[in-house]
Amino acid sequence: MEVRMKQERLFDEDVYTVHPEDYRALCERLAAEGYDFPRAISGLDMGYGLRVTLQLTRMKDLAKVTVRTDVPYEDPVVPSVTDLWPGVEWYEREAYDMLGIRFAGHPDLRRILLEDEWALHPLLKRYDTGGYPLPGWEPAPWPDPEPWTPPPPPEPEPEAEGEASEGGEAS
Amino acid sequence: MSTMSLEPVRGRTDEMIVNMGPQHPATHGVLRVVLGLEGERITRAVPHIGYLHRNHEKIEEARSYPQVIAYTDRMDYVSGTQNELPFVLAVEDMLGIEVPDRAKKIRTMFFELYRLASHLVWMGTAMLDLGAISPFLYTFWDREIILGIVEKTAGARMLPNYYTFGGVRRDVHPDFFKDTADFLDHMERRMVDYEHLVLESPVVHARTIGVGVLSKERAIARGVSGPVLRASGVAYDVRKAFPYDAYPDVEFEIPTSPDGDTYARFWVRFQEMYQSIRILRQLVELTPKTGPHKGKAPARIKPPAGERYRAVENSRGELGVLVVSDGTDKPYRVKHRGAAFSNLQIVPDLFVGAKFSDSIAILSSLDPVFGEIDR
Amino acid sequence: MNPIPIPEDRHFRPRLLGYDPQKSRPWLERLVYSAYVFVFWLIVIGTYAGVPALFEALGWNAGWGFVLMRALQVVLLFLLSAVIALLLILVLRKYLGKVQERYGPMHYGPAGGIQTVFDALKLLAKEDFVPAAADVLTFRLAPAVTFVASFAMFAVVPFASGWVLADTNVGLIYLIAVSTLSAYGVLLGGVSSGNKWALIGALRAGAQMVSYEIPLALVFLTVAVWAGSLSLGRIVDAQLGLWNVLPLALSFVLYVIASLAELKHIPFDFPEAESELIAGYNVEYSGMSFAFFFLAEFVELFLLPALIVVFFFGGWHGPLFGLEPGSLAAGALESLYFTVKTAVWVWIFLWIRATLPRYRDDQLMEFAWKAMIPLALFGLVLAAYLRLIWR
Amino acid sequence: MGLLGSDERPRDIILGTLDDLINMARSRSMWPLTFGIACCAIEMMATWDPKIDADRFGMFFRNTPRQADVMIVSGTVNKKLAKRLRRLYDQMAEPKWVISMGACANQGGPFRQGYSVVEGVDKIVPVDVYIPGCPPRPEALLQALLLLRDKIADRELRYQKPREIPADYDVLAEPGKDGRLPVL
Repeated sequence: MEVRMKQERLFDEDVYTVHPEDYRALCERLAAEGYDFPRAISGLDMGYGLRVTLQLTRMKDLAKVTVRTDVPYEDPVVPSVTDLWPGVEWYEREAYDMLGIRFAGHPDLRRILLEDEWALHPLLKRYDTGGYPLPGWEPAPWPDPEPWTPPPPPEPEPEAEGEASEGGEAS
Repeated sequence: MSTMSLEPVRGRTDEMIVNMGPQHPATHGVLRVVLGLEGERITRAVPHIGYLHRNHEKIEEARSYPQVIAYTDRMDYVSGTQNELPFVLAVEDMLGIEVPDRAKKIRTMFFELYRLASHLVWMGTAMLDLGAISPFLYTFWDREIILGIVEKTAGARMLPNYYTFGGVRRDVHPDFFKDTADFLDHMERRMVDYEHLVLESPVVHARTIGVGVLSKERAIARGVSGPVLRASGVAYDVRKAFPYDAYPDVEFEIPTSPDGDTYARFWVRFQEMYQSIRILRQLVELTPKTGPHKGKAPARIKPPAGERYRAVENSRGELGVLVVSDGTDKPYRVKHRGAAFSNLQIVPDLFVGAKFSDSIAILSSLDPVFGEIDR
Repeated sequence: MNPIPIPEDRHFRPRLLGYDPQKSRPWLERLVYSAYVFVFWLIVIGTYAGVPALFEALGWNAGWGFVLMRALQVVLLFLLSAVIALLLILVLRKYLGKVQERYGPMHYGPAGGIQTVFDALKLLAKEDFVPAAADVLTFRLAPAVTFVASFAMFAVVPFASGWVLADTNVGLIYLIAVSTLSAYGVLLGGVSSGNKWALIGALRAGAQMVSYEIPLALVFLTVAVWAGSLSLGRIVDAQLGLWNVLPLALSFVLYVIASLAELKHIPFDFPEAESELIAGYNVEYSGMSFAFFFLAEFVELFLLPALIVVFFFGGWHGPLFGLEPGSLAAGALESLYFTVKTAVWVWIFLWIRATLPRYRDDQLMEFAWKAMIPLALFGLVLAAYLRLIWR
Repeated sequence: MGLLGSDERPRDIILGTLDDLINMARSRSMWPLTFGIACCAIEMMATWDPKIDADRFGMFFRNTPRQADVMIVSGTVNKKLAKRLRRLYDQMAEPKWVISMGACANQGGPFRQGYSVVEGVDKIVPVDVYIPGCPPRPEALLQALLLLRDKIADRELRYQKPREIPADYDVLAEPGKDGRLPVL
């Protein structure tokens, strides 16, 4: 299946930015490619919407990959990948707890850190640290979609090399 | 489904729902596990966390970069400076700060000292969970020595807030290397006693061998890392896989065990302590006694917009941090990847089918720390 | 507020890692413990020699006078059990401190000598709590049952020749009956608390007792076969030439293991299992009710080693240095021998407690049914055979 | 706490002496509850290690609240935990005391501005002794325990009750609900 995505190289990992509709397809492809170790799923409030960042490692050759997808505030639904990597189960629950991102297909999506009765998703930028709504906060307009590039053929990555020098390039 | 919330099953009288924690002596803090017990056998287990949720990630968004370091300290509070390192490394990467060689080595020494301290606390509390009182006191006495060494240099015992961007906050105390060498001599003698008390004890064998077996594939798929993963036979260690600081300069091995049971997790932690002693011995020799302890860092830390994930191998596994910067002096988002958080996910897998007493041994072999799990 | 008294050798000095935990006034500690043991000894002498002598002098040694004498002796024995508990708790804490490279109680009283008195006073004045879910009558009764069952074992334990409340010829059967009763207290207390942890602890206690009473009873039987009597006094007398520990070595080992389980002592402390069941069967008990469980535990910690001495180590036997047997001086010396032998065994039990982790309960049950009962039976047959060919 | 539940200091010479004796025993046999919360819990354990050894003063941990006298609140109390903490406090048998250990338990500490942190455990339970520090050293906890000992043994101080705590759990409510704004 054709996956529309943008690929870039950031330090020592491949970063794929993908449309939420294709997120699941890309994850299946990565699982088939042997990315077996789920590092984390992070939720992030981008100001215009919510971003889910999935980070994976391949134990065989220690290749690292990051998958990002953006969803709007109104309907933050992302397909769950717990069946591919059971280790993201609590991370998805945490992202739901903190940001309200709903993972379709998650076996047990409920709050993990806060109490079940809470209505607050505290890591949203429209709350201050005390959990109170910021006055006058409005979401930013959704950025212009960049042209999707066709996916490159997957190639085995070399071992991670000296990161300090790569860090130097970025500054 | 074992992960669903636990409701008593209607008409089922042979199952007892027991609530373990948050105040329970063996939950290493404030874990709460709701257990379905059939006699002594666990039929269902649902862990509940969040009793120590301190909104780290939200508060760190409102603090400047140097202030965040003090907050990261309080995550895995047993292993002190280890938590600061991923954040410091990520920001250094984004800013391109060069770290002097000596600073790297000092950082690594503190890192390994705290690994020893953390494993000592683990050993004491694990043996306490198994019912032996004395090892707890022995390990805490040794830990006091480590904290004394740290305190002389950093000024605080547990949460020293010692690392900074480009190195460490201040130069080490003149006695540091001598004290460390003395401590290592002492520790090597003590390790013999600990082996007798823990690894060679027939009671420990009876309680841990073959209990809570975690297969290799399951461990990887569950995102488990650290000693728990290595006890299942996977030689994944961030220190070797993605080396940082002075780890490329020292020789050490990654102990692994193919068994994956509770005893293997005990054994791997023991071998890690030996490796830590070995690393520290090399670093006491290798580290220059004088020289810069800090590289050039900008007075105002303002990383360019972008994001960076860095991970270190702390006492519990891969401790990562994803720093997202928007170009201001405060991080836009700091996401911590807690090793204990991932490791604790396997609690339902390992608990179901085990005896109630086994669950205590299994939990202590996972060594959770709730500052990092709940954040 | 005075500055915190931290002993000199506790300050951090990396070069000085060796230190002596008992450096501070060891003579005082020895004096305090000697004083406790002396009080213990005096009470023993008073109970078994003083009171009968007094009643003899008054001429009250028949009819109601005899009943009164026994009642007075029981009151003195209750005092004795309190002294035992106070002393043993203190010794346990000091000994744990010594094993664990620290001091233990040392600031209240000479060398911490009245620490446990303070503990007892505090428990006396603490709120005695009955949970709403508890069965009040059973909940109140359980500590008393446990304590009385332990205390009743005193009746047949001989401290010296003739120094025993009731040297009945069914002493062993009485012991089996009474020691089983203490399991009832634990069971009732755990079940009536209305707490799930207590319930688990009680069920564990029940299962453990059922498993361990059988090898224990078989060992009793072995000893009875060897001595040819069920009376404890006769059993001790039969060991005049040779202590039972040599011919009955197998039964002796089994008896030590079984009494560890009977005591609910590490490595078999499943009913209490501090790190698993929080406090096990006594999780809902506070104040004096809890103190009675505590008292019963430590009285048993004295009595079961005492029974080891009676059955296998010749009881009160020891060199009398020409003293006339049956006189007061000989009795005092014999009770001292008995106390010293018991103290050695208490120390071994405390040593085990300070060193070992805890087994899992089903492992113990398995061990009891699959190993100990066959071995105990074998020991019984062996003893019978040896007695046939030897005596 | 007076003799046998009364809150008045007995004026009788005999009862007064008995009261002094009982409270002396209470002050010298304080058994803390095994309840570690966060970073301070490690230092709390270190207070019982061979270096400090609070067992010298007759203190050892009891796991069940029924048998404990002192609750050491060792760490950050968040709103989820606070209800359980109050419940544990209610389960403890009288007389009972609370030590607030560390900045978090005193007033929220570095996490004070957070949405889920209770700004001081004294909003939940009455506190007898506060210890500053993040985390306090074991010596500080030992000093707090000795201060509490002196407080219990003191004739006047022991009848000074800590501030009463309202029984409602308003401080535990979720922030921002119903448009409520922070009260500063």
